[in-house]
Amino acid sequence: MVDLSVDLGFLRLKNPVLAASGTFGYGLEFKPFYDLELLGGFVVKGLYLKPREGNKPPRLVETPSGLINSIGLQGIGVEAFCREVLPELAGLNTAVIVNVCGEEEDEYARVAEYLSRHQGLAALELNISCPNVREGGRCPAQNPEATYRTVKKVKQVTSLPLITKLSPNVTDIASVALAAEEAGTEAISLINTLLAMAIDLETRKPRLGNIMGGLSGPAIKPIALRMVFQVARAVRVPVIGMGGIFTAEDALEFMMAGAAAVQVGTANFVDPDACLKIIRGLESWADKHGIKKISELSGSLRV
Amino acid sequence: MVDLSVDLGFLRLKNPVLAASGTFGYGLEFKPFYDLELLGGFVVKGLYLKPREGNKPPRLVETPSGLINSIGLQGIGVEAFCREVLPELAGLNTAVIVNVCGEEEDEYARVAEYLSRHQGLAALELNISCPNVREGGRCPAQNPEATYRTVKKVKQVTSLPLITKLSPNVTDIASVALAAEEAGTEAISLINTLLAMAIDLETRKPRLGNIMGGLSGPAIKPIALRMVFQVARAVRVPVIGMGGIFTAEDALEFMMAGAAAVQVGTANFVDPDACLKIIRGLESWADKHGIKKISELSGSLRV
Amino acid sequence: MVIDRRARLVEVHSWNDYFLFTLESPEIAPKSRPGQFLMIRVSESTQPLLRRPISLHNVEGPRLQIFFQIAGEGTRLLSGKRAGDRLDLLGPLGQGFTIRPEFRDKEVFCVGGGRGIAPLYFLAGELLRAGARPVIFYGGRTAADLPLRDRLEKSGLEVLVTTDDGSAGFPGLVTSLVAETLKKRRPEFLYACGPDPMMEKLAELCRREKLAGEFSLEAIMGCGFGTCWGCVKKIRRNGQEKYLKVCQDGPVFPYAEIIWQENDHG
Amino acid sequence: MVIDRRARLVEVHSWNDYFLFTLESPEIAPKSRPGQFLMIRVSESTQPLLRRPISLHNVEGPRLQIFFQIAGEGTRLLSGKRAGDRLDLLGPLGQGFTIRPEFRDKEVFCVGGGRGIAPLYFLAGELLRAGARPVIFYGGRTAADLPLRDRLEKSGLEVLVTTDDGSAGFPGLVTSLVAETLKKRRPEFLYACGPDPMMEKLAELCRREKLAGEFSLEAIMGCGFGTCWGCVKKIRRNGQEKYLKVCQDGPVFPYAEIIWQENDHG
Ligand SMILES: Cc1cc2nc3c(=O)[nH]c(=O)nc-3n(C[C@H](O)[C@H](O)[C@H](O)COP(=O)(O)OP(=O)(O)OC[C@H]3O[C@@H](n4cnc5c(N)ncnc54)[C@H](O)[C@@H]3O)c2cc1C
Ligand SMILES: Cc1cc2nc3c(=O)[nH]c(=O)nc-3n(C[C@H](O)[C@H](O)[C@H](O)COP(=O)(O)OP(=O)(O)OC[C@H]3O[C@@H](n4cnc5c(N)ncnc54)[C@H](O)[C@@H]3O)c2cc1C
Ligand SMILES: Cc1cc2nc3c(=O)[nH]c(=O)nc-3n(C[C@H](O)[C@H](O)[C@H](O)COP(=O)(O)O)c2cc1C
Ligand SMILES: Cc1cc2nc3c(=O)[nH]c(=O)nc-3n(C[C@H](O)[C@H](O)[C@H](O)COP(=O)(O)O)c2cc1C
Ligand code: FES
Ligand code: FES
Repeated sequence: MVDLSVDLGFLRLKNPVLAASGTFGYGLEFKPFYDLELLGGFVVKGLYLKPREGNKPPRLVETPSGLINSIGLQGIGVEAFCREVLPELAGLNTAVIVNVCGEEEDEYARVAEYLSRHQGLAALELNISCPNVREGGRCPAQNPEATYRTVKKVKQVTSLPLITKLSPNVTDIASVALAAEEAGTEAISLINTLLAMAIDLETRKPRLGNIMGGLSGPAIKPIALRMVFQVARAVRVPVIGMGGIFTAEDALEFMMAGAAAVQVGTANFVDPDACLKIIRGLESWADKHGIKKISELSGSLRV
Repeated sequence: MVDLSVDLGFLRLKNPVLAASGTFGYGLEFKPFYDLELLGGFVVKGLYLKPREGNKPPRLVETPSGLINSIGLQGIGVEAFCREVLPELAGLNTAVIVNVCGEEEDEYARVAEYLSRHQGLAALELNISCPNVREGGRCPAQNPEATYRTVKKVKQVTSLPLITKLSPNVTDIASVALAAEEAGTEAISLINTLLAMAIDLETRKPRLGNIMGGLSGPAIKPIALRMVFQVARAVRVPVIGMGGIFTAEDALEFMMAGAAAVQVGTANFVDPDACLKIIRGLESWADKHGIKKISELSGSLRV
Repeated sequence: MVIDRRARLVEVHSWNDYFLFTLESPEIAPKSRPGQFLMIRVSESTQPLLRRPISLHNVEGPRLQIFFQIAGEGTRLLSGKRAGDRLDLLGPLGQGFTIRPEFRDKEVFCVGGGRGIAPLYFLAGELLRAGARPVIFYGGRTAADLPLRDRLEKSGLEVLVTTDDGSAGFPGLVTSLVAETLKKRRPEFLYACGPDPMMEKLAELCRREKLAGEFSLEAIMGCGFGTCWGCVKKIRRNGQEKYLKVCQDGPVFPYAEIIWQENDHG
Repeated sequence: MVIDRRARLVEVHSWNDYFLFTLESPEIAPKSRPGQFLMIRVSESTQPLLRRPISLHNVEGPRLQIFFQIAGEGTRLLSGKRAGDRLDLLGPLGQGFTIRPEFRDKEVFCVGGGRGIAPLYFLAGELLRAGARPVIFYGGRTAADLPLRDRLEKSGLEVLVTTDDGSAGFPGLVTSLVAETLKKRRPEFLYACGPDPMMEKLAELCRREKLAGEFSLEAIMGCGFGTCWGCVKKIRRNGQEKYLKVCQDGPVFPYAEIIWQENDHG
């Protein structure tokens, strides 16, 4: 039987499969489907300091093998989260990670600081890459300097390990990853969604209330895989790959490209137990191929 | 009956549908399927000064609703083209456009100059956005300055109208479009393919001989549409939109987002008469919706 | 909330682009209440990607029924399933309709437009069981859009039918017939499911007549079980206007809570 | 080269994951030659996106046959078609096998590995018509991988069968049987279609024996009609090594022209 555990240095995961932020609610939604402790971990939905309304609906549109969303980080805010949700998650024997958001650089730090005062979190994931909250889909991760500054600020106020989540809407993803690394991030996760759009011909209006949104799902997998490959070659910190992972085979591609672990997003909607199926699939693929430790596969691409 | 013609200022098209470069060979390949004069026009495959071998196979891989290619601009070179192919195209009553390539800025100018000495071309399309010929998928269209310089240089040696084709692998597509406009391009076309990758788990090798390639097809349509929307709002020159157009409805989305005309790429492989079907589909949609001139639809999105 | 990957399709009825499926799902059927729905996987490939929300049309023991109209690629794929095929269902989902003890011996109106009739058959059955007297208003564009008319009438229900083109029943919109009827009869409650414009009009009518009621909303759904925040609508609840989830807080809402925004119709 | 969007599927035979389809395509069938192929649309959605290349297995009047094995999603979808369905075909495509007048009364070897047998039935029929004496070598992993054995034998052809596991015919690789046979019999020509490693070995054998021959190559195809440059292989022709298109310049090449590169096997 393969050893599925992976060691990120700052965090040991029982297996390399994490549920991705925004697609796994606060975790509790998935309890009816399986035991959350079977996961490598999960990243809860992005949190700001205060509750947020989110964007005007419609918020979803399906595209060929993809999904555009413009949720806009509707959520309860970090205080309510720590009061109402965290106590239910804190005891779980799996890595619970919070996705940290901010309108501006200071808010990221304040959310991180607030969370650091609580027990039960394995790491923070810095969401500097959401295309749904600023004018024209812009975000700090589109700029190495802004990335550096934000990561640096957050590092100063928290001792929790930091995973910085990158945006694919950039010319040179490796340069942003390097900026985050230089600022002290413990890991890089990528990709967030690709800025996208769809139009309703009858009304001649955008299909999303917010005009643009973020594309996820199998459609973007080949782009995500390329970016993970580029980033893993550029940085020394561990890379967590995601973007269109629906099967164990998809996850293995990301690992071979250089990811130490993966996140599963949109697949959770289609199959609530997608993460579990992927974990089982990794196990059986590894056993069939005589792999002793799954972590051996990371970066094993022959180029 | 709707009037399908569109006026790009420098060029009048009988309808807004062009076949995209690299997916339509030198045009002649499609003669068995329909009369090329029914098209608004077509862009022949990218040409360098000299014949090119192209990249190592495998060169294609299918992905969910998409196709990655790493052809690498295999072709006969501009001299052989002008000698052997152009005479067969020159008399056609449709817009024949050549896709101009270059290893460096000078070569673009030399190819353009060479072509300008010949009759029968409606315009040149400057391919500064191919991800398949340089290390790491880089191209001039990833940089506003390089874009400006290349366009400027080519403008100096040709009096043919110039369409500059942009890359989606950028942080801010509008800034590149503006650079091309400032340098004097007559039109902008977008998008070229998104840099992408796929891995064969059994061999642990990239599925493409060239490691990375360009993603096209329906998977990328939502990203392409967003970029066309952004560029059309930023520039005054006409915009030619493409990326995953398979149906008349797809084409209409691009027009509403701001495209004056569209190009059809990958669809030509699946259905050799895709362009014709799309033209017919535009006609019947317009008639059903009481549209008198198809060009009214350009930029008609209500935001 | 259960995933049943192997619900057997037992029987298929169809009328043009309307389909009635009988499925065997001993895990889901017994838990289901009227107004709840399923998320159904329509394709094994990634296209279309998401499951499709479909109401529970009826439940009997281990069997459940769905009634749907072809609206696009997903429902077209679903319509291609044959008896004996296995379907992948997630359900039952959402908050159903409320049936109050005080409806006993009272008239309640159930208004369905087009495919919106789907959940009302199950609802009417439960209302009968609770001793209430459901009256079904069933509106369609033409007579061909009323495939369930027979089934409803044979169940001993009072069924008032309308068609936009007058090809069957009362000519005109179903809302007009409801308005007419309200001049003569006063129900205890009004349930509705159908296109937004129909429901918006009904809401106005109910407000004017000070009639209580619950409406079932539609929304494009990512997950169907409350995790994506994709299906929200503006709802006025406890004095606050908030985006609530149609899949989890709904799809059934007291109509007075629903904020009808023009942009939500399309 | 014609698009026939409504080729009627007349008959389906199947053996485990091997399928034999008979299709009616009066436009394509009469133009077809052995070694040519079709590009077949397997899905109406965008997934999978591309048509699939499948050889012409046989032609009779307005009818044509294809023989294929399920290899992935596309062929799996294709295998789900039923008699009466319409298929969207593009063809005939590519350069077929050459049959020379001097083969008359001579023995020619036709070597097929696995699904590579598909085009050889059509070829053998034409060879018979041209007065040649085709000998079929048919190799598979196990007896179950030789579904066409009967059909070939019933056509009066000499059929030599091999299986890797020895469950039918000569035990071992088909290339070994060819090598053995060449010790005793000398054909005029050798045709082959099958996995690259098999063909590479055969090429070596033919070179050693100074035997002329043509092999049919596979490649992932974007278009199938010469426009995408996606299907190229390195070919040595007129003293030059060039990337030629398998779809247009092939799929059949004189084996001596083919440059076997290690990286092309996967
Ligand atoms: C809770 C709920 C219960 C439903 N119950 C039934 C039912 O019992 N019977 C039935 O026939 N239909 C029902 N629907 C509607 C059904 O889900 C949609 O018709 C279906 O998802 C369309 O999918 P498609 O792929 O066929 O069409 P698509 O091509 O996806 O869409 C066709 C058109 O329908 C719109 N649309 C897509 N998804 C939805 C959606 N979820 N809600 C509303 N409009 C949508 C699209 O914008 C488009 O205009 C229900 C919807 C909800 C939310
Ligand atoms: C000219 C030609 C004629 C052919 N004739 C036949 C035939 O008569 N009968 C038959 O069963 N098969 C034939 N093939 C092979 C057939 O085209 C592939 O098996 C099929 O395209 C695989 O598609 P899929 O979606 O089922 O599998 P996929 O999931 O696309 O692929 C499954 C596996 O097959 C490989 N593959 C995909 N496409 C091709 C391809 N075009 N060529 C080779 N390998 C591929 C993939 O890399 C993967 O490893 C032919 C191929 C060519 C090029
Ligand atoms: C509905 C939805 C909501 C999301 N919300 C968040 C979020 O709150 N924070 C975040 O960092 N990423 C968010 N994402 C992005 C995902 O975490 C992930 O990066 C992206 O969807 C790509 O992975 P996938 O293709 O597996 O979904 C969201 C994605 C979706 C589809
Ligand atoms: C096989 C292939 C070859 C291509 N070759 C070229 C080329 O030579 N020059 C160019 O500018 N674009 C080339 N492209 C890009 C297309 O012209 C187009 O920009 C892109 O494919 C997006 O459109 P689509 O999704 O409709 O294919 C090529 C695309 C494909 C799929
Ligand atoms: S559909 Fe996902 S929250 Fe309602
Ligand atoms: S498959 Fe397109 S050129 Fe051969």
